[in-house]
Amino acid sequence: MMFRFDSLQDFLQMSGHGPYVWSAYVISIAVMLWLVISPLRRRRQLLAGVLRQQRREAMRQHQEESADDFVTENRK
Amino acid sequence: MGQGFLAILRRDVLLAFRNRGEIANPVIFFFIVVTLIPLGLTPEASRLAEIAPGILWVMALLASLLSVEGLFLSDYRDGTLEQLVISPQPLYLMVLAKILAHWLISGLPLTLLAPVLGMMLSLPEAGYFPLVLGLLMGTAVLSLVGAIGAALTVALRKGGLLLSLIVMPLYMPVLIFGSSAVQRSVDGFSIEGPMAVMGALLAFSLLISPFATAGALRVSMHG
Amino acid sequence: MWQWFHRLGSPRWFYQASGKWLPWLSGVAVLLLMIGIAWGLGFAPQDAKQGNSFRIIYIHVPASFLALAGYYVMALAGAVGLIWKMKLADMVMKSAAPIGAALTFIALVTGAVWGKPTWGTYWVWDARITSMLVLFFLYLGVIALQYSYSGQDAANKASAVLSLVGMVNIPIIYKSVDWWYTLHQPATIKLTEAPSMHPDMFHPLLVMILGFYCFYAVVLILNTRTEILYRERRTRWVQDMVGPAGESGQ
Amino acid sequence: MSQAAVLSLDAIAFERDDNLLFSGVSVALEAGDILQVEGPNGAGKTTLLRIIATALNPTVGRLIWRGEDALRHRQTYLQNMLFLGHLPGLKQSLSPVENLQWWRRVHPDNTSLESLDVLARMGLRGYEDVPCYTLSAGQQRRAALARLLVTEAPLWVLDEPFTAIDKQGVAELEGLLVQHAERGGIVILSTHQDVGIPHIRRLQLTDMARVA
Repeated sequence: MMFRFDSLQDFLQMSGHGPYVWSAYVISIAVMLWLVISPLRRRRQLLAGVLRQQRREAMRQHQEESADDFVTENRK
Repeated sequence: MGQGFLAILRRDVLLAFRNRGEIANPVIFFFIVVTLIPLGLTPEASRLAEIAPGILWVMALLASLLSVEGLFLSDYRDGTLEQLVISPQPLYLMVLAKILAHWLISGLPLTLLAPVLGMMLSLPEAGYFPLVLGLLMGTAVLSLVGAIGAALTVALRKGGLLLSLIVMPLYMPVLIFGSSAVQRSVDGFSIEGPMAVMGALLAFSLLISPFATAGALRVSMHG
Repeated sequence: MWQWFHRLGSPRWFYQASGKWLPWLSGVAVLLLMIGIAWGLGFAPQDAKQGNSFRIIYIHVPASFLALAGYYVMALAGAVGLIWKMKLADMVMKSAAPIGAALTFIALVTGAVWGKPTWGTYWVWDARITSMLVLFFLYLGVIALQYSYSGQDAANKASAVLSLVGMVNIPIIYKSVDWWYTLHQPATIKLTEAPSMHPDMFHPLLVMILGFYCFYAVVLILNTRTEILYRERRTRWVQDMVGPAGESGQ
Repeated sequence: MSQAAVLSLDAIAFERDDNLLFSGVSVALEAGDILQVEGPNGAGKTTLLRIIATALNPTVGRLIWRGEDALRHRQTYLQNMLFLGHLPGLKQSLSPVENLQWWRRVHPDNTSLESLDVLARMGLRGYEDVPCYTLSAGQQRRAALARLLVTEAPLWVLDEPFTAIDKQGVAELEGLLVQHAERGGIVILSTHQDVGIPHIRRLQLTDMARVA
């Protein structure tokens, strides 16, 4: 089990087949990374959306309560 | 048990003859595209003969695909499909009746027209029998498999393109064995092999397709 | 807040369970892939005829394996969803479709790039690559059907039916393509037969295949978890998770 | 007299993509009952009727026909049920007679009445052999309603049966429904007009179903 290439340069060249081998690997790894990243990104957007919605509802309830206080004070 | 089957079969054939235009569509399409081939490629008989089996089969397949889209569409639009889905008669039998009616209306005429077009493409003598026999069984398989795609896309607005995308991979084995049967016969080999496989494909889809189509129809109705 | 009623295989249980051992699995997957790629690229001997371009096999073959296995995972998840009406199974099917399509795409691209040095052209109607192309169409059909239905439940049922029909047809398609491609090159390895490759070449391939299986599991779980969050975003446990008390971890 | 309920809906709910149309719909219907499903547009009247007709599966809840789950014994339930949906269910290029003929074989348990007489009684005398696309909407609805005269199914599920029917036709149809109920049948219908049928039961579909 030994390193099959003399130098880094030779490793990149791979006796002429380098571009094909490396392009195949790069494309494949890019697609695989996308498969990992896209769900994580979608998850972050989703959770942010839920948080925003929670805040909106909390704010609306807050407004309703303050509106009720306003009404009750006038009636006194 | 079989009452529903015969009723739907008679109804659909009667319907087809009522609006005759629909029957002509696949046949005219088949006729047009095959006449385009020599114009597009070459009038030379020997070269046409080489590609005749493949061309005839591909065009027959496309003609069948064209006509299978309307299999459930009119029933879905006028509410009769709903009556079929909730009828006490077994749904897969009535679906089989509709597919058989569709085959009689589209598959059979295509098969009968094929030898005429074969002559136009100077198909060698040995090719005609396997062409007709292969198409006879093959168009039936195309109708059966196409029915699954038609049932899945009946409730969709623009289901046409999706239908061809769905059924294309499933049509492929029929095309391979159909056209290779003709090719082998032209080259002088025996055609038992591909024909046997075509028969097996027919038996297999006769068994699977009505149930899958019935399931797909129930899914589309709930959509 | 609507409290939805959920059938067996509650997505929430799956979310929490997978949350615990997902990091371990992804660690193993990354490790296997790193070793496999380094081994295949740098340490494995080159092929006598094809030279170094042979090293593409370490991505092409595992991707083809997983592309096919992924279709069966999708179809079986669809079947479970269809028969037992399990929401979780529907979500697994919905996530498995794009992953399978992506892996098939990788197999096709690597096959085409590999074809250039060995056969001189990018696209060769080789039996395996043609079957891979048809498998890609099968995946596209399921994904297209999934997104053309407005109703979520109908979309799941329809794509489950289609993937089942596809699954039944895959052996037929593969055999007919092989038969069509009469002079095809036999597949380099069959797990049952002895590998026709030199062991030094074969071992990295085995590591890569294992790595790809782990990678597939990790990605499938990741996508399914996101799908669960999407489908359950209005339930209490998701709200709590996001809300002030929620833990923000994996 | 609390006879055993012939048909009962047990906590039926329907949810389409995370929005709940209705839930908790429970009704017990005995022989002779006529139930009117009311509610504003979009409350899910048609959806509920399609669930009762098994054309649509409920998200939650069960349909019990004579003590058994209708979906598990779909065959027997469908033999006893007739459904007329929003759409007439007629092939437009076939005549009313031809339409009735194929329908009678798809729902085989029906009386031996002649199709022509039945259509005549429905006021389609002279129009029996004309393609349906030449008929008016009201006539098409009558051609579809002709099935009520031939069927022997005890349970009728009718979605807006009165649409496009003239005043005289509505009276006839109401008489038909009452007659069917008196013979021990059950009718479930949805309509916007107020129905002139005595002691009709009503199911109000708003967000939470309440049986009046």
